[in-house]
Amino acid sequence: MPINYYIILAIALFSIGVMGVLTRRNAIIIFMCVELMLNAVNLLLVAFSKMHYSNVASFNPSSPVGTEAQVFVFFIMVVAAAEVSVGLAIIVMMYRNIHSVDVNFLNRLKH
Amino acid sequence: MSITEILFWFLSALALGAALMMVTNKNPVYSVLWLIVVFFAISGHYILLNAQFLAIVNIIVYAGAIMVLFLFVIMLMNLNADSEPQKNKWMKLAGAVAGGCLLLVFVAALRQVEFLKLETITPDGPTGLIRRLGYVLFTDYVLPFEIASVLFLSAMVGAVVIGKKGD
Amino acid sequence: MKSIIDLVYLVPLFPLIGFLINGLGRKNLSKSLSGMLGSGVILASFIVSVLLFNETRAEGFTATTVNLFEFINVASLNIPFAFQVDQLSAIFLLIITGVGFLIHVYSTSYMHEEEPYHFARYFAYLNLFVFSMLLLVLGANYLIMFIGWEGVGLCSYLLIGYWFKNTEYGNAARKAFVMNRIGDLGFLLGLFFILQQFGSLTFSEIFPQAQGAEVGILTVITLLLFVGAMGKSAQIPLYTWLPDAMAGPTPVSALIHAATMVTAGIYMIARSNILYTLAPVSQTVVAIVGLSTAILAATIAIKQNDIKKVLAYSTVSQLGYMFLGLGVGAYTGAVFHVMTHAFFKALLFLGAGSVIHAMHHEQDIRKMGGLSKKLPTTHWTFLVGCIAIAGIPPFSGFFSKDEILVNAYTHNPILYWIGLGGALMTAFYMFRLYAMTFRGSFRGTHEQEHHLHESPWQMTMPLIVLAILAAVAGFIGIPELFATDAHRLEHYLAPVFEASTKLKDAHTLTHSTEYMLLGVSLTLITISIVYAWSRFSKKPETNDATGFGKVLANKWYVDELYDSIITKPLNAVAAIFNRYVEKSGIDGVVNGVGKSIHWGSRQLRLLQNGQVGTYVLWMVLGILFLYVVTIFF
Amino acid sequence: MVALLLILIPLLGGLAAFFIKNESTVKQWSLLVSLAAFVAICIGLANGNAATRNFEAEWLPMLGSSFALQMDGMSALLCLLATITYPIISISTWKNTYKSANSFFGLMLLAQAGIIGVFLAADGLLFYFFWELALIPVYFLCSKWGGEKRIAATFKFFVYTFVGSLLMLVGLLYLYYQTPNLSFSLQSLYEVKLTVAQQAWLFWLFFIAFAIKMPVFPFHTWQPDTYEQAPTAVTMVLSALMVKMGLFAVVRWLIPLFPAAAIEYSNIVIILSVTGMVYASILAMQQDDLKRLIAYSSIAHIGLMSAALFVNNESGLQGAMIQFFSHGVNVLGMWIVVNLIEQQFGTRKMSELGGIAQKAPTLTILLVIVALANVALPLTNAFVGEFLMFNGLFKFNAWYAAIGGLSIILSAVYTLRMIQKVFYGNSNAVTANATDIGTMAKTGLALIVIAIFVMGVFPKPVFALVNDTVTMILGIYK
Amino acid sequence: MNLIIISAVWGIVMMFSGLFIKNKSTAKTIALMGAVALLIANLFDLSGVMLINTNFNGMLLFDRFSLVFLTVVIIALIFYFLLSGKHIEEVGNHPYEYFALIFFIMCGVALVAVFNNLLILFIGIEIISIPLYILTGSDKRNLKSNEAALKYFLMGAFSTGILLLGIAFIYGGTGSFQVEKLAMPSKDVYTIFLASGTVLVMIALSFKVSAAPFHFWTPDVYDGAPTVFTSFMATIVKVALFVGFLNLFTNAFSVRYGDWKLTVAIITALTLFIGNITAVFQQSVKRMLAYSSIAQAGFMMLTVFAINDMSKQGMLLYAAAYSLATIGIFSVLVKMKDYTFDGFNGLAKKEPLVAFVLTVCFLSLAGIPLTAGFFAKYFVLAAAVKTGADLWLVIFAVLMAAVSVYYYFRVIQAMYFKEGEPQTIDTTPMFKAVLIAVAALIILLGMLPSLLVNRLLL
Repeated sequence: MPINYYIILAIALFSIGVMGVLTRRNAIIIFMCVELMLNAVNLLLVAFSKMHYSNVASFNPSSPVGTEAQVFVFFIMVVAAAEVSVGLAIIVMMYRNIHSVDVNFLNRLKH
Repeated sequence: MSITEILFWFLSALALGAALMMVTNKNPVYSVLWLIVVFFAISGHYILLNAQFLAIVNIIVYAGAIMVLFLFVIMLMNLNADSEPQKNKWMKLAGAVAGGCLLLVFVAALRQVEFLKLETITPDGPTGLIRRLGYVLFTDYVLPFEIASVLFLSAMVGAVVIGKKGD
Repeated sequence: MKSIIDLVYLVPLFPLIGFLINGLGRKNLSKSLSGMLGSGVILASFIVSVLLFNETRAEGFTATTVNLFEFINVASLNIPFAFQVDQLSAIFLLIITGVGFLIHVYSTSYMHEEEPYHFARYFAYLNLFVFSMLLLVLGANYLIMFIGWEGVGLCSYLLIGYWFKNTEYGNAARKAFVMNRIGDLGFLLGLFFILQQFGSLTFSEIFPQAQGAEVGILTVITLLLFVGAMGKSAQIPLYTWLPDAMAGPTPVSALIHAATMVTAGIYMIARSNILYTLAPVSQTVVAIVGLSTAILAATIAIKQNDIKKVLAYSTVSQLGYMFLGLGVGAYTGAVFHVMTHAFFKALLFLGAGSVIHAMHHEQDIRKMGGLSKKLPTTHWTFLVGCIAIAGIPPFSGFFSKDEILVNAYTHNPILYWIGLGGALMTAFYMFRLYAMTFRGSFRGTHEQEHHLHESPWQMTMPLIVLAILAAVAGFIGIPELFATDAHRLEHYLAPVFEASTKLKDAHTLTHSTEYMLLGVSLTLITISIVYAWSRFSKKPETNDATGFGKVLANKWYVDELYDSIITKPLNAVAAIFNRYVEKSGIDGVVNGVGKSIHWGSRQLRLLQNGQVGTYVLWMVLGILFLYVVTIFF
Repeated sequence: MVALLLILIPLLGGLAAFFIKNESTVKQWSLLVSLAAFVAICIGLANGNAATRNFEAEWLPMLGSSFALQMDGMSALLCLLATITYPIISISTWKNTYKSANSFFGLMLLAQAGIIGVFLAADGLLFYFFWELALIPVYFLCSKWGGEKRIAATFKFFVYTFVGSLLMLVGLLYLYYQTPNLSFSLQSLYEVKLTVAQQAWLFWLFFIAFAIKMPVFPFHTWQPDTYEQAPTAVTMVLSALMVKMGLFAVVRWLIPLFPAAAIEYSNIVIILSVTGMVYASILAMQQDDLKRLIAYSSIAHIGLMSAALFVNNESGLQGAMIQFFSHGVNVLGMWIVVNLIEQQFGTRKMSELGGIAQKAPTLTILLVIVALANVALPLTNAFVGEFLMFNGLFKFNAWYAAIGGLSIILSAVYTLRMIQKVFYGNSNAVTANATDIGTMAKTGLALIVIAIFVMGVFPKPVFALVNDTVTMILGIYK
Repeated sequence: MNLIIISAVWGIVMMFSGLFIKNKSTAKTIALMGAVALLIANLFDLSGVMLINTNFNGMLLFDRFSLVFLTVVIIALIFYFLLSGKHIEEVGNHPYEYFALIFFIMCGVALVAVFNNLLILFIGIEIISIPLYILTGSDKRNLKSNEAALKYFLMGAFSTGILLLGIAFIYGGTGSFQVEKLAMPSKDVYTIFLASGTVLVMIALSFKVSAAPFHFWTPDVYDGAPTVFTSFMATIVKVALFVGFLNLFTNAFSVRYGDWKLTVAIITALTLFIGNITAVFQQSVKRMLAYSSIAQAGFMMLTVFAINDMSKQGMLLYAAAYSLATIGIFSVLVKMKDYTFDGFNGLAKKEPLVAFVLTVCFLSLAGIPLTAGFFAKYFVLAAAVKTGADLWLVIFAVLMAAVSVYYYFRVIQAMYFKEGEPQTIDTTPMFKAVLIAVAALIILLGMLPSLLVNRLLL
């Protein structure tokens, strides 16, 4: 499997996430799209990890190369989780005040 | 076409399709569910890429915990398909085009690599094993690991400050 | 060598002291004191001048330079504050201090109505003028000359505007100053050319080099200097200030606008004679301008009714003759005419002043008439002046004008005949003036008639002295035709004009031609005088002029012409500059930058429309743009 | 040491002034301080050796900049001007009253410190520092105590000059990196070897800064507005001293740094300057406000000076130097008169004034003398300078001198118009109760008149003083 | 390292104090003690003394620059607490928690300053960002605050995605997250990954430091957030992120300078342009300061553009000058009811001292000599000029600096030259004393920047 397939897949997912952020008005969906972007990055990292491993695998099959990317993915998940908790809290707070999660209503602050 | 390849194409199609469904679906609950599908597809890819531990974590943390949280909030707010008014048509179009262009530009930039026939992926290796990961995490990456606790603490405090009712 | 020459600085110093005392102490000095002081210092200068003059007459006297101190000294440019004493400056010294003294004395009486404060101011100005004029003629280089040159212009301005409450007078003063300044600019540029060409402004260094210089450059230099002379000596096209300058007190007109300051241009050209001699084109220009001015001013004078205006145009006209003389190379003639003119024109002005004084500041000759009985001294002296200026022998005007005209004839007979035409007009208008003022019957009010009386001795004494001088001064330049020791003045001045004389082709007229010319001119002048006398004694011209006469009475509308081609356009241009170029144009651009920033700010902040979607879209576009720029460029 | 004193005296004096609450005390204090500065410059002039005059201390070694002050002839002359100007301003505006006088005089003295600093700095960064420091107090002075439209006008002035000086800063920085030893010292900057192309654009960066300050046409539009709106005492500082900063800087920081460019572009600069002379003179004829009139007249004079600085001959440079001083003195005299008029009649409009001469003869006479110096009549100080400058300009190009010479005529036109409209004629309702000049102001004006004549007749000491600077500049051209 | 630990610990201390101490106003005091503790800890760091011996496996790099910078930041923090501590307590019901969050942010700040691994950078940024989302929204009843928090959060999360994509690409190119290894792609064909990653990381960091065209969140968030916290994030947080930015590009990517120089130049120019121009038309001082912070970011971007020794010095000085001045201004602003320019009319008459200090602060922001702001600008411009190329950018920058004078001076004009009924500001002698100290420090640095810059040399 050539690595660039994965790269393209990841980028495609990322772009779909971006598209979602751009086209939706619901704050939660937008947030979900961001999560999709993060996952795309995770996939990309793992693919790269594999790529770098493959570069050395032929002469050193037990090489640690690539492990750190997976650790990084692990941390991304951690951060994402923290972010989700705070993000959802903010969204809920917003919802409590204006009974909507439509980002288009966020226009008191402008110019 | 080997089994891996078949799996790859299947999972990719699934991921992309589900992602698109998620973005386009009007009902937030369905979106969440489609997103979970994407996560599962990605976990599948992880396995293909020899990242078994991550695959599991992804399902547990993401598809499990995080998405449930989302779902919970959506249920709480009682959002449904009709509650979200559509964005301005032009904005939507612009958004879609911009996202598409992003894809295009990235692919165009990375295409030069494609023709060089990057190495195919070796089927297996020790990289993604939990043992290896655990070792690295608690040796080289112990510092960020510890520091992540600060992150969690602050997120926790934050959630309390923001979420606490009555003030 | 310690001689009187070294004390030359005393000559301008006395008037300067007079100026300072009168100027600073103007509040504390009594009228008689400041009058005495003002006159006394000029007398002192006169005495020194006479001594100097004696020195210059000595055999073998050469021009002497007296260095006082360093003025401007910057490596390549060294201009000392120095005086030069030679025959030319000596003779001017005599004229200035001599006539000046008489006029000061005259003024003490003429101005006695003024308050002490203004009286002292008047004498301060007058002394300052004499000081400047002395600097002008004593300067050993063009810069000192220029200092005096501008100084006299200033004093002229101050004295014309002496009665500052009157806006008309103020305007006249400004006009005089500005027109003088136009000339001064030319003069200044001339100085720069001289500096460039000769590397010095000192006469004694420039003139010896002159013959080596290119004719073209000399022509430019001399023309520019002549522009200066036009302004100062009221020649076409810068003559219009002089008639207006009659706004000043009459003694001032006599001193500044007749006897001395206006002759500064003649002095300057006479001083630079070698340069002009070497630049024939300039000489021709000088001659033509001089002659045209002489004729033009004479025509205007015919129709003027203001006693001082007539004299003013007459002055312009006479100055024209002097320039004609200079233009045809008759430097001595010009200087000679300066001298005689100083006498008779000062006489005429003072006489006019006496009349005006008697008439209680009435200047219109249509309202005079028959004054000969009431003002006998004034009348007789005025008549002497008229005869002198008309050119009847043996009065001084005859000799000096004759010398110029004869020289013009040798140069080009046409000049002579035109000049003669001017002389006829001179005789005509002078006797028109005389007749309308002194002959016939009195046309003024009863009150004026009641108060008519001869002026006090302070005023008549100068008149008498000047009348004598006007009558006899001609003999010092008497032509060979009449005497054996002819041309004494020319011999005296010869060293000054030596270089020029050498270059000139010496063709003199035969005596028979001279007699012929003399006969013709005398006949015509006499006819003209008799006609004017008889006509205006009997039937004075009391109505406003009509037809062509009106054009003359309105001075050929030259003032109006200047107003419409220079003053008004300039003001319009200034207004346009002020309104459009400055405010809308340059400042508009400056403010426009500010405004466009403001405008840009208003527009740019609309980007910040409050919508997260838009923000993210912009961000994505930014990412796209930057990514493309980075990767593909 | 003297150089340091010259800056410190007004600086500390100014700071102290902020704490003096009593108005008359603070006036006396500021006069005292400015006199002390005058004494200092006298010491400097009397004692020509470099050790006494100059000063150097470590300041920012890592930036290659030191607190270096250097007083050559030109600096000394301008410092003298700055220290003479201040006491005269104090004396002649003694009767003016100000709200919060302590700040006013404090800021005035601070501005003096800045201006003197500009004249003395021998280090690029320090120069820039003072350049700006002179501006800030003036900004506050104008905005706080000025006329009706002061805020906008002053702000325009401030931003305008600030833009210029920032451009200069860029140039200075670039230059700094070209020095072999990475130093801002004047010496190092002079030694930089630049290509012609580099000189070209650096020249313009610097020149624009200076041109705005001077100001040279077409960068002048801030000036009439600012002069009009500023309190007159500040206008005096602005026109007598601050515009000299631009001219000074051309001599000290522009021509020696970029001689090739200075020669190359002298034509353009001179054309601009000459255009400005005539243009400003024409505009001056149109003005009704006395301050605007003098402002335009000042622009015309400055035009001549800036042209003379670029003619690349001794006559022009010497003339410009002496004119630095003369113009400062003369324009100061003009402002004093304007101030007296404004204080007494509450208006500066010529159309509303008239006939003052009847009631105030002494004032009139003094004004006439100053005005005549302004039109450069011989035996006044300005004549010497203008004569030399025109001569220099003439050597450069006769036509420029001829065209620029028109301003000689025009200056007479507008100056005399002013005298006539304000002083001559009959008095009207506004001027009916005019009183003559007071003793203090008379003293101030008399000092100026004395200076006018002394320098007009004996300019030699000034020539001697600035000779070293002129020689240096001409040496650089070669 | 001491600093990281102490700040994390003090955050927890603050949390627990909240549990046991009911008196709201004690929070400030404890926080101040914490800040002083941080300062001491940092001084220990500077002198090489470690309170706790940790092996951080090359994850952190304590260079002189970062440590000195942290000292500056902590001093700014102390001033911030002294001047605005009282107002932090008044924002909502959780004073101790706010302080705790601030200390957590300080931990993130320290991480961002000393990171040597992209992971640390990422976590550091997140530790800064997440509490900031909360602080922004801490005025829960205020819809503006809510809105700001949500906007900030959504866009912040989006930029996190970009950052991670960039990091992933960089990893793809080099196979490492260690800063020192990021310069060389492990294979030539991977160069494109590295280049893509670099630009994406640059974009994400630009977002964090509010550089255009990724600045859009800034005005809204700064405007909507409670003013005390705006003060905090506009100063300490922003400069910290800048130092991270600068460190990353100096230590990692400077060898590939040619690849991204143009990009950063474009960002810089755009930032300067948008920040300065848009600020001109603002009517509210708070919002103007938000745009001004964008504009100032433009100047700080010049240090990234230049990447040389001067740019570090410049960054340090800029951080100090900008933080001090902005904290000073905000500390007064927070006491005012009317945030418009007219609200400042006539302030000088009523509060001459406050007006004077504000003037000094604004002059410093405008970069007028004799204030620290001048040398800050001077250094960054010098850094940019030193590169010897792209002088257009420098000239553009100074022109924009001139524009900035316009809006800064509007406040000065209002205070001194305009008449008006000034608002009452309740000030204590303590407050005034600290304000004077701020002004004095600004002026001192304006005369002798070497006092600070020389700390970089050992």
